This record gives sequence, structure tokens and C-alpha cells, in this order.
Amino acid sequence: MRKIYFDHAATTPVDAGAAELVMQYMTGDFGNPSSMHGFGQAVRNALEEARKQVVAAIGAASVGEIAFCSGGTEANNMAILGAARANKQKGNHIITTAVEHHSVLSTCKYLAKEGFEVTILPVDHYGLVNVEDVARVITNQTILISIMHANNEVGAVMPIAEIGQMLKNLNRKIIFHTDAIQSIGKLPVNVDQLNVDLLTISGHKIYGPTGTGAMYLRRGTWWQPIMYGGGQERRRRPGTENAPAIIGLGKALEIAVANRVAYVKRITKLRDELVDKVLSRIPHVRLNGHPTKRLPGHASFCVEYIEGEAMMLYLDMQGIAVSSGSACTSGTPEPSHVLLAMGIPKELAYGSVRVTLGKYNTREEIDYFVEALTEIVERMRLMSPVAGSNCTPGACVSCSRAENK
Amino acid sequence: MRKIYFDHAATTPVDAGAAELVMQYMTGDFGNPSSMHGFGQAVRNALEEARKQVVAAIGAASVGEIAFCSGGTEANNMAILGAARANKQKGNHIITTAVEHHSVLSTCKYLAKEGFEVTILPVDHYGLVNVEDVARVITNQTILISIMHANNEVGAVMPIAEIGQMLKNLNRKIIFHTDAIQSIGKLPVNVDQLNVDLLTISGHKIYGPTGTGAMYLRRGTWWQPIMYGGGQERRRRPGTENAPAIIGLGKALEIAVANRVAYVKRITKLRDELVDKVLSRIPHVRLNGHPTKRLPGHASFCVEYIEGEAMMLYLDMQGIAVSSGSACTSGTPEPSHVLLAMGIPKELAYGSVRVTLGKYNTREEIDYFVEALTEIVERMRLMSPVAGSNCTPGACVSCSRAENK
Amino acid sequence: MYSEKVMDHFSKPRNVGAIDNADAVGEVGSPSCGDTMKLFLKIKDDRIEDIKFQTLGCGAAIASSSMLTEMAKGKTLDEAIKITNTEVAEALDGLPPKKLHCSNLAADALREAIEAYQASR
Amino acid sequence: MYSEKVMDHFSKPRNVGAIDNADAVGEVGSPSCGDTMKLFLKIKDDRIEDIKFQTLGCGAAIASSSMLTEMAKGKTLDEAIKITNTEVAEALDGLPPKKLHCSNLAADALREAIEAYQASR
Ligand SMILES: Cc1ncc(COP(=O)(O)O)c(C=O)c1O
Ligand SMILES: Cc1ncc(COP(=O)(O)O)c(C=O)c1O
Repeated sequence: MRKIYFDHAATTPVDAGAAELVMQYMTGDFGNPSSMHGFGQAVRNALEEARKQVVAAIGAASVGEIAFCSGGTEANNMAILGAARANKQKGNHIITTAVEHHSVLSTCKYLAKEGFEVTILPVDHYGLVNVEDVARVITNQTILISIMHANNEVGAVMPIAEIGQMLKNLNRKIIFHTDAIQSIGKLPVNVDQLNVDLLTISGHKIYGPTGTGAMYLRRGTWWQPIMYGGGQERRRRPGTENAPAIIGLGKALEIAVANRVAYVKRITKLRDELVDKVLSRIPHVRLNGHPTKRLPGHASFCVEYIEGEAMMLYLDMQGIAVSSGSACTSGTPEPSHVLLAMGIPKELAYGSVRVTLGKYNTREEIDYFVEALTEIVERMRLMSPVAGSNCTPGACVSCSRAENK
Repeated sequence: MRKIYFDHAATTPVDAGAAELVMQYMTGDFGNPSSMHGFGQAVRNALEEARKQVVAAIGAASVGEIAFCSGGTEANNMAILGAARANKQKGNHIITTAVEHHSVLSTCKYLAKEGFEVTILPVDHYGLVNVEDVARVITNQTILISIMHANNEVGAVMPIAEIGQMLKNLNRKIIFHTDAIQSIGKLPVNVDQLNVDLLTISGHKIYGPTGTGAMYLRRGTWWQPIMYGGGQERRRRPGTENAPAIIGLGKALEIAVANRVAYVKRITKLRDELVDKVLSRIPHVRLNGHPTKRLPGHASFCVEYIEGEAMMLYLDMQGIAVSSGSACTSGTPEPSHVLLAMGIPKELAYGSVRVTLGKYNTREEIDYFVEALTEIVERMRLMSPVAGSNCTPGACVSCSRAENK
Repeated sequence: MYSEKVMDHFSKPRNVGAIDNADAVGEVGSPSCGDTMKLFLKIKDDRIEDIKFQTLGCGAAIASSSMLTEMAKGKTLDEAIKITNTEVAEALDGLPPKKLHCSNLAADALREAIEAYQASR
Repeated sequence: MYSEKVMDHFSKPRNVGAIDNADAVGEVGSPSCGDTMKLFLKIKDDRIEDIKFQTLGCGAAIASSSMLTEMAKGKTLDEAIKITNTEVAEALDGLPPKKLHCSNLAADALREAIEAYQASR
């Protein structure tokens, strides 16, 4: 059967060049980078090259600002727990948004148990946070603000540079973190232009190895680690560095940034075609997120009168991989917290489908997908007790099975 | 130049079969195991196979007791921070030993800042902790005991089963953790025979990929996570699972356990030859650790009148990779905390060298090493202002540069 | 994550559709809670002669509906009303734990339909 | 982690050994703190005619000792006493930060030797 991968926001295949490096450093050129002998030092050198590649990719000032870790989730935990705990004598207020990834949102909520006050900002119906809203909720207790650069579920691109500028103008130090896990390699990401103190990335979203992440920590920012052990990563992240994978991450990042403009052009064009075709062919479908302030290659729809997981599985049976909600939340009966935060009614949110394009997708795959989706939606609506009934989404009776799920 | 790797306690090359699996799941068979489509589910299935391999390797009761994470250090942090914090209403006392890996010792010391009482037990001159010592320091506040199965620096094998049995006889619940990172694949490791509630392993010490670890958590043990995010690993460890590497870990573990007896026999014989030759050829060398209660393939020496790092580098120049102290601590001017805890004087501890054999080492390499070491030690002693002087190690004047390093 | 049986019923659901002039109709759920299910029954001599379903829901919900219709068809009302959601799940070789409670509602719909039918007589 | 210069001096240390009947001797450190260094000087007309070292220490300590002896040889005592540990490290193209303070002691030993020599005259 034909196989089409349209779920690049969930994960990407590792670039061949990067994968070869991983292989090389797992087997022939193995070694512990903390070892002082030749085996170890060769790995150390390659690892430090990767650090330089990260510095170059995000415009950091020096290699001392980069700490590698095991992924985006750990990087976000490090950034938020580490900055909050290290600065708790200065204040206890943290600001984030309702559409953050769980690795940010749950971490902030956990900090509430440690005595922090957490303000979770709403977003507009595009999924965007408002700069003035951020400014308005800042108090003299505010120590940390964490707002994602681009949203994984609806692709909304947040006004990070504007928020960073606003914070700079305040003339007092509030640590600003952005989760750039979805944006890096697709949008320009520069820590000075964005005016952030903490920035996090993940390998497996940019054709690098899973199990790799990096945290940028602006020099001079108070911060403390979340794990304890050896002195690796300048005492910021203990444990034998995952050198093979990190070296692969460096390579993947370098490739991603070097080819970004051409890549973006290609997948934006394909995405726009896909969106046009879906919206024109299939009735009762809405595009989620902002029409222009969105990630290239990213499309999220709500298809009325049907349920997203089933739609996703029917597509899968035809070899097409998309996601319903995000990979991390699928499997839970609740619809995406992002769509709900955007004000999309539950019954519509249940019918969401996310299509995220990547390097190897073709126009022909888009056509195949639109064909398949059209047929599936038709079939599902025939099966649906709601479609065509007088139950307009958004105006339904309240739920008889309530919230006990 | 000839290359000889004698530092398998620091890290091991990834087994070819395991490395191929990593490659396969990084590229062709990639996918996010949380994705419900075919790409994701194929990875999910392979990942769950790896979990079964861990269950089988350590005799766990079910897959629900295994959480994968990014390495030994994270596994130890999860075990200790997670158990301590989750049980702090029951008591605040933690017991560990002076010779634990930093990922245990620093974590316990950090917990002291969170209000826990930490007892750090001494060891005897073999590096072994005494069962009665453990029993004696238990109070009605004791909630957690963390003692390593085998020591990385001197190979000492701790009486874990005996301690476990003693705890069982107490008839009250004290959580017992063992760091089995060095022992798995070399000693029998069975959670029921050892009577432990928490057990941690790391991939890169057993010919598996770096950046992988696993925590065994006995069912019914109170515990909480140390990071927040998606619901992966049954809510024990958020973040996209490093599936390619974990699948490699499962394979490596399976191979290690299946071939353990033959492997141990081989490297024990080689190690014994090496020890005999070193001790008979080179004067003023002592073997650290217990003569029999030690890891197979593991030898640690203190060479009098010379400094270990320099010795290690001279060996490296002849293509031989060994370690002085452990990889994690080398680079700091302090001698190994393990050797010091064993009562070895500082000036002797500075001259330590660790040789850890592995799968591909040969008798011929042993001979080459002994030749090289003999020549290097002679040369270094000629350069040493202490050798031959009347300054007997252990009876030296106190240090003029004191402890300000 | 789904058994082969579930995938079989999901991909080729049996007895999909509505029955005009059905003798009994049962409905559970509501669009704002995810899964909604509607059952249509043709009843003759207290026996289910024909049965059809419409479902808005996930794979588990669709497969449960389909399986339920197969289990109920031909049964007397007294037999059919005893079918439980658990039996439907078992007939499907099990459902993922998360799906057991939220998507496995077909037996409820059937009971509702039968009770309404019996009450109306 | 070490520069090529360091590795060169470490692998082929210059002026290793003791000088019998040395005119001056300087010693720093003690075995229980890791690095110990002993310098032997042959002095003629306030000029260092010959210099040798013995060092128990890490790569940085051995390379610093070796480099120092090269820098000092032939210098007058007044010139030689001005050599600093920093200059030794610079001549080696730098040392790792951790090693700067604990292993780079050769200039101290030289100063000690010269001061003792000058004091004894
Ligand atoms: C915006 C965002 N943040 C964080 C993460 C978590 O990253 P990782 O999967 O590497 O833990 C993801 C992906 O799952 C993401 O899309
Ligand atoms: C006994 C012991 N515990 C913990 C660790 C840490 O494991 P990792 O390097 O996977 O973080 C090591 C190795 O460095 C070890 O030898």
C-alpha cells in the first residue's frame, strides 16, 4: 500500500546525513565525552561542534549558553522549573498561555503546588496571545514568562519579538522563555531578535534524532538545574551526554537552517494548495488558526459532524498519516485544549484533523489525500446521527454523560 | 596506531544488532509512538517489545513497572527524587552510601536542601557497605534507602539481597533502590531476589545506545515524577519516547543477559591475568576493592609515586584507553570520592587507574597493556620527586596548598 | 491499539444507517461530549427483526455499535435487553481501557430503545 | 582538552631529572594535594646555567614544569624570578581553566629556589 506521511509536527524522519553521524558515533567512533583518552576526546570535539552549530542557528552569544538534554519536554522543564526555583526570592508569579504544549502548561501548573502563582493567558480565536494582555497581567512579583513561538496544534505564530521588546522596555528583569520547538527550521529564530532569555528546541521535529533537545540560557540569567549528578553541560544537565544523537542534532539543525527559505517556500505552497482543495471540495470544514500568522506546512481543520480519531484511522487505512489533535494528547477522550482555548465548541473540536507537511511530500500526495479525505468524510457523515439533522454544531443540548470522563 | 579500549565502565560501543535497530527506527521505520496511525503504532509495538525485554531481564512482574528515560543519571534522579518527595508525609530520612555515583549522591545531598535528613553510610576498605550498619541507622523516619549494586570505580559488589532481606524482615515499608547500572549484564539482577522496589539501568554501559535508561518501580510503591508534560510512560516520564534508542536498549539488554555467563567467564579470566601481571611486574601497585566481591572485567589500581591522569594520558599516547578515577569525575583536581571513602590516602588515590574489560578485548591486548604500563610507570617514577624519597605514601606532611582547589 | 476484531468492525461496519418507520429508536450521548449513537429497531413478535445504527464517534464507538447490532439481531427483546457494554467489548476482543467507558455505549442505546418500546405499548 | 604545545611538552618533557650538588632547589606542593614539583638549578654569575625538574602531577603540571625550565634556562636570576605562572600557561598556548591554579606551579617553584639562593648568600 501507498504510504504518505503528513504528520511532521509529531515527528520527522532523521535526515540521512544526521543518521549516519549517529551510527558512526554509536559504533566505530564511540566514547564517553568525559573520558580524557582519545576515544573520549574525539567524541568531545564532535559534541562541541554540535554546540557551535546550535549557537550559529539561534544567534546565541557563546557556547556557554547552550545546554543539551534529552528532548523538548526536558528542555521546557529545565527552562521553567530551573528559572522559577532559582528566582523565587525575587517573586512568585509566572505567566504562560492556555495553548502551550503540555510540557510547559503542566510544568507551570505543577509549580503552583510549589507555591508559585500562575497566570494562564487566554488566546484569541486564531490561537494568538495579545501583547497587551501579557503586559497587563505583569505584577511586581512576576519572574518568568513562558510563551511558545509557534503552536504545534494549529500552527499559530505568537508575537514573541513584540513581547520581548515590551519586556525590555519595562526596565526590570523578567525572564522570558519561548518554546521554539515547532518554529526552528521553519521561522527565523534568533534569541536577540526575539529578546528571549530562555529558548528550547527538540531534535526530532527538525529531522534530527529523538531524545535530543537543547536549552538556550542567556548569560547572566539566574537558573538552577532540575537533576543532580556529574558536572556535564557546565553543571546544567548531569549524565553522560547522548553524544551520537546530539552530534546528529547539530547536523540536522545546520541543514534545517541552511535550507530553511527554500524549504518553507515549498511546503507553504503545497500547504496552501491543500487548504484550498480541502475547503473547496468538502463542505462544512473550517481551517483552524490564523490565515497568515501560521507555520509553513501546517494545516489544521475542524470537520463538522464527524469525530477526528475515526477520520484519522480511516485515512490511516489508506496509508495516510495525519493527526487528530496532537500526538501527545490523542488517546484521551478530551478534545484538544488548544482548540477549546480558541473558543472552538467541543463538538467541532472533536472533528479536528492536523496535516503537517515535510521535506519529501509532493503535490501528488496532496491530491491523493484530498481524494481520500473527501470520500471518508462523505462516508462518515452518512454514518453520523448528527449530520444533516437540525443539530447545529455549537448549539447542541448539553451533554448527558457529562464531564466524568 | 594500535587502539585498545579498556574503559568499558565509562561507556561501551553499541552492539551492531542494536545499532541497526536504532538506524532502522530513525529513518525508514520512524514515527512518534504516541501517534495512532500506522507509522506511530509500528514504533509503539517495537517500543513495547523493548519494555518486555527489560521485564524479562530483571524479573519484573509486569511492563507497568518499567519507565524508560534518558539515561542512568535521569533514572537515579527519578528514583530518588520521585520516591522521597512522594513519601515525605511518612518520614524525611534517607540512607545512602559514601561510594554512590554522583547521580545518587548529589541527588541525596540536594534533597537535604528540601528538608530531608540524609545519612551517608561509610564503607570498609574494600568499598563495601555493611548490612548491620544499614540496619543500625534506620529510624522511624526512614522512607528511602539507595545503595548501588556494584560500584563503577572499584567494582565492589554490595550485599543488596542481604539488605533487601533485612528490610523485608522489618515489616514496615522502606523503599529500597539499587543503582544496577554497572551490574546488569555482569551479575544476576532480579528485583525479587534483590528485594528492591526501585532499580535503575543505563543503556550505554551494556552495549546499548547512550541516552537511554530505565527505572523499575515495584507496583504499589508511592512515587511521583520529576518532569511534567504529556502522559507518556504511564505518566511517569513525559516527552516523546526516544523510541529508536530504547528499541536498541531492549535488544542490547537481551543480548547481554543471554550471553552473560559466557561473557563473565571470559572477562573474569582476562581480568585475573591482567591483575596478576600488573601486580607481579610493577612494584608499589595496589589493587583496589575486594578480591572476589567485584565486578568481572573490572580492575582498579593505585600506583604509588605517580599521578593517575598523566599515566592515563601516556597510555593514551600508546593507543590504550583506561580511566583514572571515573569518567565523570576526571577533570576535577580532587581524587575520587570512592577511593577516599575506602580510606585510601589522597596521595595514593591520585595515582589510581581503572581498567575495565569488554566483549572484544583479547589476551594479547592485556600483554600489550602490561608492557606499556610497566614502561610508563618506570619513566614517570624517574620524573617523580617523591619516588624513592623517604616520603612513604600515607605518612606525608599535610598539604601546603590546602583545600582551596 | 485496537484489536483486529475492532478494526474489522470499524473498517467494515455492519448495519449502518437509519430505518424509516422504525418500531423503536434509542439514542445516547450528545455531540458536545464526543460520541453520539442512534439505534433503529424493526421489531416483530418481540423479536428484533432488523437493526441499524448511526454513530458519531471514535473507532471504538463505531466498532461497538456495529458489533452490538450483530449481537442483537434476531434476539427476543428480553434476550437483547440483557446485552451489556462489557459483553460488547468482550465480543470485540477487548477495548483500550480509556475507551471502555466513553465509547462503548451501544448496549445503553439498545436498552433505551427497548424500554421505550415496551413502555409505549 | 590540552593544546598541542602542552601535549608536546608532556610527551617529551625537557630537562627532566635532578642535578647533584644543585646551587638552588625549589619545591612546591605535597603528594597529598596531587601535584608536587621540584626544581634544581645550576647558577653561574647570577645566571641559570642549567635547570632540571621532577614533577609528580597531571599533564598540565608536567608540561608547565618542562616549559618553565626552557623559559628559565640561560636567563639571569633577576629575569627568571619575574616569570609568572600565567606566562608559562601562555607559552603553552593556554591550559584548561580547571588546571590553571592547581597544576601550573612551576614559576612558584622557581621563585622559591631563587629567593632561597639569594637569601643564603
Ligand atoms: C511546541 C512543542 N513543545 C514541546 C514538545 C515536546 O517535545 P519532545 O517531544 O521532544 O519532548 C512538542 C512536541 O511534542 C511541541 O510540539
Ligand atoms: C554506577 C553508575 N550510576 C550511574 C551512572 C550514570 O549513568 P549515565 O551515564 O547513563 O547517566 C553511571 C555511569 O556514569 C554509573 O557507573
